[in-house]
Amino acid sequence: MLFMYALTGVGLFFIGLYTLIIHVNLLRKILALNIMGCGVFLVLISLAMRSGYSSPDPVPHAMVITGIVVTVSATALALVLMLKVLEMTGKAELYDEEEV
Amino acid sequence: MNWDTLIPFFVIMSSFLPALMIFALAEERRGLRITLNLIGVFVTLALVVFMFIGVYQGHHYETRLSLLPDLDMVLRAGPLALLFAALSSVLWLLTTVYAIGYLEGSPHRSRFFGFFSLCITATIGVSFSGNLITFLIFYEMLTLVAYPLIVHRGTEEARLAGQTYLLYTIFGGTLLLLGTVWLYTLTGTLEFTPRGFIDDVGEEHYFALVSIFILLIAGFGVKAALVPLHGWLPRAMIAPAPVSALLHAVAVVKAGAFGIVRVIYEVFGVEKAALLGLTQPLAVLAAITIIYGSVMALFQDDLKRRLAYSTVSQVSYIILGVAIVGPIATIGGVVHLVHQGVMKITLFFCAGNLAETLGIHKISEMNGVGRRMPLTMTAFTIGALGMIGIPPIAGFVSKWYLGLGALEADQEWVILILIGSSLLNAGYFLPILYRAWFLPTPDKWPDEHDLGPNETSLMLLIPPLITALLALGFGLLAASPYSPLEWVKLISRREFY
Amino acid sequence: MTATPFNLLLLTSVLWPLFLVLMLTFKKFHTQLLYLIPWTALPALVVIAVAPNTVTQVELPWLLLGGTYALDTTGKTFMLLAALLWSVSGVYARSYFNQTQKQVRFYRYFLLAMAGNFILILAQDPLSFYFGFALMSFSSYGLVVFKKSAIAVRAGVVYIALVLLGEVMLFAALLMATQTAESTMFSVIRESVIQSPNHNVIIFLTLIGFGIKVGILGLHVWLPLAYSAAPAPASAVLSGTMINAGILGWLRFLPLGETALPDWGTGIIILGLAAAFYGVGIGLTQRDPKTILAYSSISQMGVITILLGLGILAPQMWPLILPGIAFYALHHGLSKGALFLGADLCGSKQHRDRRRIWLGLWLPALALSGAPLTSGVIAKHLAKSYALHSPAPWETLLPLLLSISAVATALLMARLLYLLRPSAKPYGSIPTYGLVWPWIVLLLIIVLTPILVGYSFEYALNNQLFASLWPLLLSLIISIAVYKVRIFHIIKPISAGDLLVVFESTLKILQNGVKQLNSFGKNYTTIQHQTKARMNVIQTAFLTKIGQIESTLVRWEFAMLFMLIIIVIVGFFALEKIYE
Amino acid sequence: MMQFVITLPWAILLILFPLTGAIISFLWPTQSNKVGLVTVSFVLISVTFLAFSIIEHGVYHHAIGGWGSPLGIDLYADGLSLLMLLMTALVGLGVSVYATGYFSAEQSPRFWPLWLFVIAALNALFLSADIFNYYVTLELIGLAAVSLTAFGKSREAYSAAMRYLLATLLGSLLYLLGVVLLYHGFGSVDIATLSERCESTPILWAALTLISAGLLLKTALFPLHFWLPSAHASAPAPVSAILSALIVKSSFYIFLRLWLTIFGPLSEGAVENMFGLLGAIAVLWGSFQALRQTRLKLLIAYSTVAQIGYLFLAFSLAMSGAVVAWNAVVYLAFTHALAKSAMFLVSGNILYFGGHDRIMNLDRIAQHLPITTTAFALAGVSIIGLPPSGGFIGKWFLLEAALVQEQWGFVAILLIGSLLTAAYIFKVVSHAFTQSSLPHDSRPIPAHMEWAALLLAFAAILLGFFSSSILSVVGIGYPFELNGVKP
Amino acid sequence: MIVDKKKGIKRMTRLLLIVLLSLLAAALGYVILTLPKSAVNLQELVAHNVATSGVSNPVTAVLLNFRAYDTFLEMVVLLVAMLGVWSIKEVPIEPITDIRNPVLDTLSGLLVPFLILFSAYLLWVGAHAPGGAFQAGSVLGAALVLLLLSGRQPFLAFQGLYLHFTLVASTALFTSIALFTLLVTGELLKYPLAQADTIIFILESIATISIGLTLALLFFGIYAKQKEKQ
Repeated sequence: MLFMYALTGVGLFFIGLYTLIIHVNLLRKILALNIMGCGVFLVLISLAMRSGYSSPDPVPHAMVITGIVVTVSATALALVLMLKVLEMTGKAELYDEEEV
Repeated sequence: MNWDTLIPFFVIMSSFLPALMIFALAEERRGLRITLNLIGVFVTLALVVFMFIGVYQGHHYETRLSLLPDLDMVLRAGPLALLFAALSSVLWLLTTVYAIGYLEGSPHRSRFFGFFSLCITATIGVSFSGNLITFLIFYEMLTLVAYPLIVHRGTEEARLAGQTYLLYTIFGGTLLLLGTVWLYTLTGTLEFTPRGFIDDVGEEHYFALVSIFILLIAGFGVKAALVPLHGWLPRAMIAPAPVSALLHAVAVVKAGAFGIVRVIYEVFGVEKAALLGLTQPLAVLAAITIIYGSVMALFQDDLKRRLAYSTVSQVSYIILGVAIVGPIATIGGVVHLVHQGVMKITLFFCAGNLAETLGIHKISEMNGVGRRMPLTMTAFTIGALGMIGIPPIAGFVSKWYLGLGALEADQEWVILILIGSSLLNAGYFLPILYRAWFLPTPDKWPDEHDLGPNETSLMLLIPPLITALLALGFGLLAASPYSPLEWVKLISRREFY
Repeated sequence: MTATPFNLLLLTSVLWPLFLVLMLTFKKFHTQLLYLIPWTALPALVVIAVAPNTVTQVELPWLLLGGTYALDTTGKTFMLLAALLWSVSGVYARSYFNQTQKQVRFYRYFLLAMAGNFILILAQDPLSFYFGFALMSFSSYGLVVFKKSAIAVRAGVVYIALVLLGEVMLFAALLMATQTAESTMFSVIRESVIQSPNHNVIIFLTLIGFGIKVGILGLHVWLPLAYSAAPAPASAVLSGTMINAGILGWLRFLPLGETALPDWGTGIIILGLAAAFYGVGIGLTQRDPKTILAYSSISQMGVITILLGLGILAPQMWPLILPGIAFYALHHGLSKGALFLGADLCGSKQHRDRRRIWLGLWLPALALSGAPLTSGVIAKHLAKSYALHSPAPWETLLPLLLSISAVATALLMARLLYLLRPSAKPYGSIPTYGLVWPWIVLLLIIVLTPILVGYSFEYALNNQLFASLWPLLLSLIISIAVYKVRIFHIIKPISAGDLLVVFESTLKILQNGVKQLNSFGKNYTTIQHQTKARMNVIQTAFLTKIGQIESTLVRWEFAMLFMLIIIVIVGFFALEKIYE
Repeated sequence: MMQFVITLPWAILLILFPLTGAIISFLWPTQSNKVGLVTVSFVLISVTFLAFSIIEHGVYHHAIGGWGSPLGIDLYADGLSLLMLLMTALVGLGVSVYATGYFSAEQSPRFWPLWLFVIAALNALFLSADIFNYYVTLELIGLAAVSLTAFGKSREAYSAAMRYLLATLLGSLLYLLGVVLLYHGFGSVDIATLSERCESTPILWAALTLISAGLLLKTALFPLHFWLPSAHASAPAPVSAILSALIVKSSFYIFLRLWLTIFGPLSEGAVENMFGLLGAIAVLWGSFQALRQTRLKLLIAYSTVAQIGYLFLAFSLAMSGAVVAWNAVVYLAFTHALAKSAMFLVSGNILYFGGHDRIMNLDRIAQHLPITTTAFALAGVSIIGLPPSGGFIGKWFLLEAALVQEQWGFVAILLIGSLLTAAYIFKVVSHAFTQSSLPHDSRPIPAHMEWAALLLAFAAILLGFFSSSILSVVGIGYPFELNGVKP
Repeated sequence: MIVDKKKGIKRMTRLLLIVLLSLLAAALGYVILTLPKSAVNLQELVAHNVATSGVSNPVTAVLLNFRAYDTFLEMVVLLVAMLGVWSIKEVPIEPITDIRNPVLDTLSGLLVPFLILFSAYLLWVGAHAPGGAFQAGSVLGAALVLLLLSGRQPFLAFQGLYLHFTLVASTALFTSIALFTLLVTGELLKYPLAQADTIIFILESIATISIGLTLALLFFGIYAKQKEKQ
């Protein structure tokens, strides 16, 4: 039971990864990254419960908060970039070498 | 403060610093450039002479700089080193004068002279190298700084020639590096020592040693233009005459030959090398190169290409000399380092004169040129006859010692090689002489320039005359003290046997 | 070296011509020099005149690989001959050529050859000898091709080719000899050659190497061409003294008077005999006087070769034979020189001049054919005397053969005189004063030679007369007969340089071979180009291919796939790490 | 006096200076150039003093907030970190000098804050001894790098930046997950503590896998180099220099650290060998690709791919026992940073001057920029590994290691690699000598832009002469003794 | 045809991918399950030191004291992202007037003051209970975003330098504190015990503002772009 959340986190992580790999649309990729992030945070924070005490280990919490902020800023940057790419190429996709 | 530990370093610097300054100069600062150049030359020369005397009196000049944690950069002025250094610096002086005359008014002169001086720095460095890694460093440096000179003309053809050159030399350099490092992993030292430093390498490393030897020889063989590694040399003839003269007659190719001498005598030690059964194949290879080069030369109509193939053939005399295990043959080989140098540079100078004065590049255009440019062609004749090995010109002395050495080492077959190559040399030189001296002059030369009252400008005329005289003198006075021959005998006594 | 005045003189005599050559490079001195140059050989003459009887050696350890020079007895004779001929032809040449330019060019090679000749005569060590020999041989190429006619060029090619051949052979021989002797002194080498394991090779190479100069049978082909092609003064020295350089070479190198080498001896004698007759045989068919003279030289050298063979056959006789050979060489050289110059003087239209010259020509001709009271008879007598003491079967054979060869020579001379008879059409140059008087001098010398060597009439009258006369008479008869029969109009002259045809055909084959090689080379280069092109194609193909691969590699999903694979692999390793 | 100066906390200032500089330059856009230059020079000075203090007093160690690990975060600097800091400072200075000339008046106020933050982050990273802190710095670097890449303002630039961002974010996430596992497995994020506590458990190996994957992705080891060429080639020259020279190294540094301290001691070589293999392939592949390119910047970018391969090659050799290979790692990393930044600056010059970087028509330009051309040639010499240069020293050690271990495959790779390198370098250089006329459109270059490139390249050459002293400094704190880091 | 083939390949890869990923997921899950029930972690250490940290909420203690350095750098990350966005596209700071809808208007009119108040509360409570700068900051950001959406232009009031100052405020403050502590205590970010709580509070409040502002601006940047596209 204790590990349920962690395992869910793992699941999220890999689902996100799958989306990240398969889906062409950049918005989806970005969201996928967010999902993966969530997965990681879930693992991080849920495992903090494994302690003899009533309250969880605070350090992971702090880490998670940091992580969230980082992810948020990264997402923002990613979105702007995506929009720029969309504006330039007409479609929000990574265009590959062969098109160069 | 002991000066003896600094002088070798100074010699290097004495051509290196001028080079840097020259690069910085603007194109039109002709006077200053020449001054710098000559200062460099004379300082180098003076220092070399100084050390010559010093070494003769038993001084010991050595500079050590830490390079790798347990490998130093060593510059040591032994007799052998000085021989090569002296040769290079003297010929450098002449060639500089020549080049100044030759490149009068052509573009990129600062670049040219800068790299030219760098080449000498590298060559001097090669000659003074006290261990294999130092040698390697300067050798590679030479490879690189010679490149701009080869492509100096800037034509597409030149560029391709340069590519070929690099293809060969870089490849050789790589082999060399591999061999060196490998050797280092076995011995833990790379210091050139008389009679070699691989004695304490166990028998189980036989294969490794052989491979190393092959790698090193192949690495040096590229520059020494050992067949089949010679392909770059004829194509490099696209370079301006002074370059062909100094680099492809003396500095570059000799660096290779010099390296082979070092490897055989001061890395492996000639006895050890012979024991490993490595010298005989090398001798055979050298012989093949000698014949091959001469045969190829027969078919060239382009004068410089013919000379280039002749170089291919002649340089292998040196290798043959050291590969025939025996003191006398060694003397013959090593002294040929000098003799071939002066003779071949003479020939290249003359070829340059013809090209520069009359626009003659092909042998078929040389009819009666002897009457138009008697002095140049006299110099040429001396050089050519020397190459054939006619006494009393220097070439004969080398051949004589090679022959004696071969007999001493019970390798009669070498005599046949010598004879054959002499005949072939005659085969491709005498027709030139015949054209030059005995055929009527055409009514108009391909592209004649007026270069002053004499047959050509003095700056172009004097160097070949001097070198021709040297070629003559080295032969005629071979037995006199301070002659190259005697010096080489001293080297052989002190370092080889 | 011991700097006695004589030694200094010795050196000057050698250096003098070289110095003059050097001076010739400066145009402004030409006129003055041209007065000086004809007399270049004089110092040498002086040297001989003042030479002490004790041989002093001049050691020049710094020269080449250490040189030793001396004027020994043998050397003296050769030096005398050389000095005389060089001077005479030197003077002759001065007025032979009309313009200064020609003179300068001629003298340039002339002097160099002279210097070489002197050096090799004085040399006491093989290297110096070799040096002199080379110098002489190569510079006389200039004399051979001087006229630049097609014939001259052809002659030049043949000449230089053979010279080179000789040079390299001698080089090899020298090496081996020196190596065994461990010394560069003729005396030592002569003794120790036998010890060398390959002394046969050495002897062979020496024979051939110098044989080319001497023109032994088979290698004689260049003589007729060269002699007839070269200008008269050149031919004079070529045939007179340079040819003797070969002889001298033999004398210096071969182990004469050391040990008997029967096989070699016999071989050489036979070779000599063959040359002696062959030369005359071909010579008789010729119509060009100079060619005839060349062939006569061949046969004369044959005779000398015979004597040499004797020396090898019977070492004990050598001390006797050596001076004989020397004298023979001297005699032949002088007469041949005179004949060449004389033959050249028959260019005038006036019958009177022609007759004078013609009469003059009789002297050397007679001398050569060994008429009484001439140097010839002495030479022939000496030769015979050796022959008589030679081991069987030669002691019976040789004298006879020698006499026959004398007849043959006489016939050849007759043929020559016939061709140059006053009524024949002019040949050579018009006899001007400057040309004639040196010739006269030479004739005088020829006349005097017998007296100089203390040869007296009564001696001649006593026992030599008939012996020396009958060949002449015989030949006289034959020639008259032949003259009557006019057989010579039937006989076609064999092309000068007879065997050369063979050589040249082989040369042709060689040239074809070279052509083949050349064409092959061309093919080879084309093949190279093709392969290069092919390589380029492959290269570009390869690069584009990897380009395509790369463009897939960098596709996002592929990259991701790779990443996962890496993860799997690493994970796998980890797994086995945990459960090992 | 000197003693006092040395005892100042230079390491911390290394982080605070650039931060302050960044803030100021952001608030004072008009003077951003000056502010930037001053800051960077301060950084260089601090590094120098830090070097002095480390040489004198051994490794530097600072417990932030006085808490100390494992509760707090530690700063730690041994020889290796010092070298990396030095590298950053040197390249940083060169690039900054260059940038003052390169960027337009409206671009530079945006460039400087980001760039200074990057420096701060790099210093922080090299000084840190805490794997979570690594994560933060990595992200910081990553975001800044991506924004800088987007400075290219071209369609290629943006999509390259996008690709780069995705890759780097993914990498960080993988890394973070690994960190998470380590923390929960062993209860600390402090390297030293971990290196004591870690034993071979599934957690450790899972973490190893994830962390390695993430870092390889960020370091662009073949076949994970998909994002690198486009990003490095389409970014503006100074940025490309930063990316190639420093940022790639940062993730490699972490990788190195973690393997040296945590994973290495427990691993048995199989994994390292695989990395070595990938490195070998990278060498060949990158070189071939470089050879293929027709545009200079792409060529240089692919050359980076190959050079990274060398790093991993050396890494695997070193892990399998050939200690000299560590010297190779250090030297290759350092010289590559200098040489490669020089090359990118050169390419910038050429673009700036001639408006294109097509190798075929390079002659037009190279003829007129002797200094720039020299810079490229010198950098090339070092990249090829020709003597005398830092690259040569690196190659030497590498070859020695390979030979000692009789890894003939690697030996072959090394030789072929350097031949290929020579091929593509001289493919460019050879055009410097062919004659050609000046193109119509060319705009003069400020001298300091040319000199910046030249000096960097020259530094790369110069490194060849001081190897023994440099290596002795790097040895401080025994970074390369597995399990050797003891903060 | 080719398209189909491509599709086929795609399907294959997808399949392969799914297999791979699930395999990895399983492995990772297994690994996590191997974790011991009771962990070695820093909890005790934190609990032990929280008293001297200046706050009673352990999370905040970790964030702003024990691992304040991380937080410091993370503020920088936020700022860098901001800069990045700007460097890619400078946001035109002007009121967006086209979308005016009354519902949103009134809602925002009601919500925004409340949100601001709430964020202030979060900030304050963070010292001893869950909450803190980031939470507060995000709420504040939300408020600003709401304003934006409702077409009000909160930044017209202060632009340029002010704006920039506010953006970097937290980072600048952190830096100066860092320097300050370095000078005073000789160690980075070691607060003097007495002032610890105040320092942390100041830090948090400033952080809240700049976080909020930054988040809003990030959104605004993206949003503004979206507007352009339409």
